[in-house]
Amino acid sequence: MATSQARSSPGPDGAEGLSGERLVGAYRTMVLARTLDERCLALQRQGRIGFYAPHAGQEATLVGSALALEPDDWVFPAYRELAVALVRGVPLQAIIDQLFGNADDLCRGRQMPNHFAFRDQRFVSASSPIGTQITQAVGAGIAAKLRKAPIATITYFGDGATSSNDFHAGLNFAGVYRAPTVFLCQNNEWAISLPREQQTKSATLAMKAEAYGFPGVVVDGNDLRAVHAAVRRARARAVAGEGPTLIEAQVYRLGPHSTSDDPRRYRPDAQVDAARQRDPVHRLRAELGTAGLLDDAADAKIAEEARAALTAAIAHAEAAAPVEPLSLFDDVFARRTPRLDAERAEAAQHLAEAKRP
Amino acid sequence: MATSQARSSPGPDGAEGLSGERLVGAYRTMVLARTLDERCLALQRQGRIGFYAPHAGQEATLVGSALALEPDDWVFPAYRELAVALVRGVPLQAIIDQLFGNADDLCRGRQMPNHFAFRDQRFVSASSPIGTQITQAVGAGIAAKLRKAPIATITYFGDGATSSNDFHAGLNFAGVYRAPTVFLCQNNEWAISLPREQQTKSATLAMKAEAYGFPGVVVDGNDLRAVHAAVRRARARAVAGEGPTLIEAQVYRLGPHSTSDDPRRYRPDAQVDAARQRDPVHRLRAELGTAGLLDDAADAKIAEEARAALTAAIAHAEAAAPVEPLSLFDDVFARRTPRLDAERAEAAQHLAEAKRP
Amino acid sequence: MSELTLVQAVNRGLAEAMRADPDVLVLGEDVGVNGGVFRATDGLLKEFGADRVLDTPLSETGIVGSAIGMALYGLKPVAEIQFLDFIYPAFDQIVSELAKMRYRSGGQYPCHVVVRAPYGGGIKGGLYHSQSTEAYFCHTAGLKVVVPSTPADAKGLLLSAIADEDPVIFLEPKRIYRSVTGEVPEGATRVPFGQARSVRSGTDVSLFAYGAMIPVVTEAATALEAEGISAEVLDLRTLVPLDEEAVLRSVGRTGRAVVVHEAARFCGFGAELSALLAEKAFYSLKAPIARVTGYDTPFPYALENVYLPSVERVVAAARETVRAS
Amino acid sequence: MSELTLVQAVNRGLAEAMRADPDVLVLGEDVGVNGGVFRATDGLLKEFGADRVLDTPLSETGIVGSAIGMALYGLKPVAEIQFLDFIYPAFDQIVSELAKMRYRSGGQYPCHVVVRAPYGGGIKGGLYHSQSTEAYFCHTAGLKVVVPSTPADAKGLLLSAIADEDPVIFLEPKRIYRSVTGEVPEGATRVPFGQARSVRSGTDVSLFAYGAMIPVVTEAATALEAEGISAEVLDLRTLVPLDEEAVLRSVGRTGRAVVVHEAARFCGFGAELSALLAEKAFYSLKAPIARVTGYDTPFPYALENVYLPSVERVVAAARETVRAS
Ligand SMILES: Cc1ncc(C[n+]2csc(CCOP(=O)(O)OP(=O)(O)O)c2C)c(N)n1
Ligand SMILES: Cc1ncc(C[n+]2csc(CCOP(=O)(O)OP(=O)(O)O)c2C)c(N)n1
Ligand SMILES: [Mg+2]
Ligand SMILES: [Mg+2]
Repeated sequence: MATSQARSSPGPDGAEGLSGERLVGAYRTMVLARTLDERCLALQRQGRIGFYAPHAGQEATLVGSALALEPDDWVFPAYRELAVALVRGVPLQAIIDQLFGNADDLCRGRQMPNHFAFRDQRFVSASSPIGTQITQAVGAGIAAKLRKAPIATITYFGDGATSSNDFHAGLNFAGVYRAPTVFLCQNNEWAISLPREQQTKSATLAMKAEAYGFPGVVVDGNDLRAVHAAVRRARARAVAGEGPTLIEAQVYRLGPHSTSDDPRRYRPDAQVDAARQRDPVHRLRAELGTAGLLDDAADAKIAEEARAALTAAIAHAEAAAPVEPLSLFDDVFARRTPRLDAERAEAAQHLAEAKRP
Repeated sequence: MATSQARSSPGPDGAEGLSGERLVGAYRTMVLARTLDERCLALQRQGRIGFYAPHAGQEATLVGSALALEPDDWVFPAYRELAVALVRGVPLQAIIDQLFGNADDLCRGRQMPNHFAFRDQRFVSASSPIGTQITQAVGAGIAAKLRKAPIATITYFGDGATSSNDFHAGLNFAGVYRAPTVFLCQNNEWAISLPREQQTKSATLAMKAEAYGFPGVVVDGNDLRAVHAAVRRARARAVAGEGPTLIEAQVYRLGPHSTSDDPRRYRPDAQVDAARQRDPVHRLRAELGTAGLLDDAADAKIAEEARAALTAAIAHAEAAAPVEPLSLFDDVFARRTPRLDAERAEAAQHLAEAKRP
Repeated sequence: MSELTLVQAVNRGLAEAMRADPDVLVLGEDVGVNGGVFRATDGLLKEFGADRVLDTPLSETGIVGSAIGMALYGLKPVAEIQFLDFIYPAFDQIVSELAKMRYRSGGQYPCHVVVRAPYGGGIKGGLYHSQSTEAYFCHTAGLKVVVPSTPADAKGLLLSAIADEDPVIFLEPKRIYRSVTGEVPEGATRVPFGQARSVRSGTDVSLFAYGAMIPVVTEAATALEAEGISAEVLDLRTLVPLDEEAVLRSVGRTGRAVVVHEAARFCGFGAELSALLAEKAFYSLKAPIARVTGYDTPFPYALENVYLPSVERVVAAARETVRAS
Repeated sequence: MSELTLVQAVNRGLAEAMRADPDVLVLGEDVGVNGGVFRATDGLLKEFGADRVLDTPLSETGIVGSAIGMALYGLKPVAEIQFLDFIYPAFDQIVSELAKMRYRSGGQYPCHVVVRAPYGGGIKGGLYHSQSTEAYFCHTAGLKVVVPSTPADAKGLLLSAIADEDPVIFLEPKRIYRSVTGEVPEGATRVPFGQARSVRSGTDVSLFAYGAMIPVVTEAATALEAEGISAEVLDLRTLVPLDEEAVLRSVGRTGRAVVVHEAARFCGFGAELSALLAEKAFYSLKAPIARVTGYDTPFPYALENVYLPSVERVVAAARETVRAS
C-alpha cells in the first residue's frame, strides 16, 4: 500500500516530532493526495465521476494533523479530508470506490463523491451541511471522557464553518464539559466566493476559542511539522483532561471550491499564484532535499508509484459492479419496515418492466 | 400616565447623563414595574392570568437602558422587558391587557403573557424561542443603515441566550456589516436552573464580542446610571457608524424563572438573600434620598400611585370582552385564504352548535 | 404493577433503562438538578450522577449534535427537548444527520438517539408551548416517531425506543402528563413498535388518533354509543412505523373513517392516513374520510379551545360520516 | 417577450423587481460577486451595488433572521438559500418567527420575506443537493409555498411573491433550470397565487404535479394518449394557497387521480391532495387515488433514477387507475 508508511503510530521518534522516515512517508502521502486531486478533476471533466472537491494546498495540514493522531482517536471530517483517511490506513481503493459510488463503495453509492465514511479507521461519515460534524465530535469526546478512554476526537472544518450554528454550540459544549476534542479549522481563505475577512470580523479565527474558555492557536498550515506539533500538543491536552483546543491552520485553497465552481469569477489569479509559492508539497520536498532525506530519483519514484497506484485503483473501480438497485431500501432502518418492503416490491416491479423489451 | 416622566427624550441634561427629574421618573417607573411584578404573581396564583415571568432584580437595567434610547430606535425584546415598554410610553393598560389576553390586547389574545408587541413604540413582537430576536435586531439595524436612518436597534436577551444559534449568527452579521445594534445581555446568573458558569466557560459574557470583532463591556446592572451611560455610548457608536456593542449587565433574577418554576429546587435561599442586598430599586431609592431628590412622603406617593394605576388597569382588563372566537382565523395571512374561510365556517358551526341548549 | 401518571411512567422508564444499561444517559436543559421542567427526569441525577444526567447549556443544536456523537461512540443517549416547540434549533441535526447517518454511511454508522419532547396543546401555552408537529418528523425518512397515550405505553414504548437500533422521536402528550393514570407493569415490559392499540371496537365508524387525543376520541365514542353509533377507536401509538394493517382492517370492517389530531390539518399526519385509505381501502369506503384537527392557523393562546379538536367536533364528524351513507 | 431558461427568468424577475422598487434587496451566500452558484443572481451586484445585494457569511440562521429584521423595518428582502437541503439552520426562524410574526402580534408586525431555494433531484446531487421537503413548509400555517415549472411562471410568480404581503417560500426546480426554456413576458406581468395551470385537459384521469415533475407528467400524458387514455395535467404552481377548486373540478370530470411528486411519500404533499379528494370528491371517485413519489428513503446518489418518479412509473399508475374501474 503506497500510504502505509504514513500510518499514525508513534514512530521511533516517540510520541513527539517526526523522524526522517516518517517525514518521507508523509511526503509520499501528500504526493499521492495531490496526484489523486489532479486525476479526479480530470475524471470529473471526462464525466467518469460526478463531482469532486479538491484539497490542493491543504495537504500539509491534512497529513500533519492526521500523523499526530492515534488509531483509537475519532475523526469527524468535512469533505476535503481524504488525505487524513489515507494516513489512517484507509486503502486507496476504498477512497476511489466511494468517488465512483460503485458496489464496492463502503457507503453503497449513497453519497456524492468526497462524502466518505470508514468505520474501521474511526473516520466518521461526512455530510454536506456545513459544520454539523463539530457538535458530533464534541459528543463523541464527552462520551470517551465518560468512558475514561484515553483518546481524543478531532474535527475538521473550514473558515466558513466558523459561522455555523454547530461551531458555536460545539465549542461551547466542549468548553463546558472539557471535552477531549481538537477543533481543526482549515482557514483556506475562501468559503466558495466569500473571502475570510467577510466571513467574520474577528482578528483571527483561533481567538474565537476564548469566547468558550479554552485556547486557540494559529499555525502555518503549509508547515507539516508545525501542524503536527500543534495537533500533538492539543491532543495531549485533551487526553490529559485539560480540555479542547481550537487550531487555525492557515492554508490556501489552490483549486476551485469544487468541480461545480469557477473561481475566476471571484478571485484574481495573482492571489492564487502567490499562494502557489507557498505550496505545501513543494515546501516539504525542498525541506527533505535539504535534509538529505530525498533525492530526485527517489522523488520520481514516489510520483511514479502514486500514478501507478491511482491508475490501478481507478481501473478497478470502473470495472466494479454498479450498486444493486434495490439496495435503495436498505439501511433506512436497521430492518426494513413493512412500508419499505412494499415500496421495494413496487420498485422491483418497475425495474422488471423497464427491462422488458 | 404614571410612567410618562421616564419618557426617553433628551432631557434638559442633554443627551448624556440623567437629570434629577429624570432620575425620579426612572424610579417611578421602577416602582411601577416592581409593583406590577408582585401583583401579577398574585394574579397568576389566583388563576386570573395564565402565566407570568417576573423581572424583579432587573429594573435598573431595563429602565436605564430604555432611557438611553430615542423614540425612533427599535427594540427587540425577550419576555422580561415590559419595563422597557413602559419607558417607551406604552400605556400600562396595553401591557395589562396583553397579560389577560382580552379583546383589547393588541396581540388579540394570541400569545402567552409577557410576549408583547407594540408597534407604535417600535417594540417588536416577542416570542418564546430563546435568542431569535437577536438576528432580527441585526437585520433591522442593517436596514436602517442602508436607509441612512440615524437610529440604533437594541435587543435584550439573557445569559442563557448567549448559547443560542441566533446569538452567534447575529453578532457575527453585526460585526461583518457594522450594524448599528446594541446587544444588551442581561446576565441574571440563571437560565431556569442552569447557573451562568455552566452555561459557558468564557470569563465574561461581554468578551464574546471579541470573537466577532467589536467591543463588549460589563456593567453593574443594578446601577441605573451606569447602564444608561453604557447604552448611551453604545448607541452613539452605532449611530456614528462605528458598529455594534455587546453590553453584559450583571443583575440577579430575584424571583422564580416564571410562575411555572420553583427556584428552591436548584438554588440556595442564601444566594437570593445576598442578591436582595443589591436590589436595584432600593439602591436608586437610597441614592435619590441622599441626593435630596426624594423623601419618604414622595416615595409613599409614588408607591400609592403605582398601586392605584395597577388596580384600575387590572379592573379594566378584567371587565374587557374576551377575544372574538372567530378571530382565530385572522392574521394568518394578510387576507384569509379560501381554506381558512372554509375552516372558519366550520368553526362557526361548531360554536353555534355548542351554544344551543 | 403500580398506579402511575403518564409522566411518572416516563420517569420510571428512564430510571429502569439506566439501571439496566450503563450506556444509557440523559441530557437536556434543566434535566438534572431541576429534574426537568415537567419532572420527567426527577431523581435521576441523584441516582446516576452528573456523568449520566447532563444539564446542558441552552442549545438544542448542541444537545442533539452531541447526542449523535455519543451514540456514534457507543452510548445510548436520551435527549430531552424541553418543549417540542423548541426543537427547531436542532432540526438540521435531526433531519440532516440523525435521520440519514445509517443510510449515508452504507450501514457503517448506525445512530441510535432517543429524542424525547413534550408536545401538544391544552395547557394554555400559546404558540410556543403547544404545537404538534409530528408530521415534520414522520415525513423524514430514517426517523421512528412514537406517541404514547397511557402510562403503560409511555413506559413500554420508551423502553422499546431506548432498546431500538434506530433514532426515535418520542413525543409525550404533556396535556395528559398528570391527568391520566394507570397500571404500569414493573420491569422491562416493552411495548413493540408498529402495533396500534385497539381502545374499543365498533362497527359503524373507525376513529383514528394518538397521544392526547385518545381521551377526547374515547369520550366521543361513548357519546356516539348513546346515539346508537358504534365507533371503533384505534390508538396508533407509533406513527412510524405505522400499523397500516390495523388501520386497513378496521376500515375494512366499518367502511368509515374519522382521523383526529391536534396538529394543523394541511399536510398533517391525518392526510397520510386519508391517503393510505384512499389508496388501499377504497373499495371498503362508504363515506368521505373526515379529518378533525387543529386549524391551519398558528396555535393560539386565548382561543385554544376553539382550535383544539373537542369531543363535540369528533362526535359531529363521526355522525356526519355515518349519515353520509 | 423573450425566450429564456427558467433560471434566467428568475434572474430577470429579480432584476425587474429591484429596478421597480428600491426596497427590494437580495441576500445570501455567494449571491453577489459570484452571481449565485446557479447564476440566478448574476449581474445584480453590478447593477444594484453591495447595499442591495449582500454576500452573507455562511449562516442560514443569520440570513433568514436578518431578513426578518429587514422586513420588519420596511424593506423587502429576497433571501437565497443555496440549496433547499441547507435551509434547516434557518428552520427555527422560518417556522417559529417568519410564519407566526403577523399572527402573534395581532397583525401589528406583518413580515414579508421571500425565501428562494433551488430544490429537487435529478442532478446527481445525492442526499444534500436533491431534496424536496415542501411538505414541511406547507404544514406550517402562515407560509405561502410556490413552485414554478416554466420560465414564465418563474418570473410571474416571483414578482407576485415579492409583491405579496406574506412570507413566501419560493422553490425553484433546479433540475430544469436550464433544460426548460420558454417565452417570458417583459415587465411586471404577475402570475397570481392560488390558481393552478391546466397543462393539458383530458377525460379519463387527472395527473397532479408541480415543479420539475411537470415535464415528466406531461410526457406521461402523451404516452398515455398513445394507449388511448386521455389524461389531464394540472400544474398546481402554488401549494399554499392551493387551488382546491381546480383540483376538485378536474376529478369531478375524470373521476380518477394520480398525484406525483419527488418528495418522499409518507406525509408528503401528495397525501394532502389525496385527503382533500377523499373528503370532498369522494362521490366522484371511480378508483383508488394513486401516488407516484420518491420513496421513503433518504435521497440516494447512485440510484436517483430508481428513486425519482419516471415517465414509466406515472404511466403505469395512471393505467392501473383507469383499469381499476
Ligand atoms: C448549511 C450549508 N449552507 C451552505 C452550503 C453550501 N456550501 C458548500 S461548501 C460552502 C463553503 C464552505 O466554506 P468553508 O467552511 O470555508 O470550507 P471550504 O469549502 O473552504 O473547505 C458552502 C457555502 C452547505 N454545504 N451547507
Ligand atoms: C430554544 C429554546 N429552548 C428552550 C427554551 C425553554 N426556556 C425558556 S426560558 C429558558 C432560560 C432562558 O435563560 P436566559 O436566556 O438566561 O433568560 P432569563 O430567563 O434568565 O431571563 C429556557 C431554557 C426556550 N424558550 N427556547
Ligand atoms: Mg474555506
Ligand atoms: Mg438568565
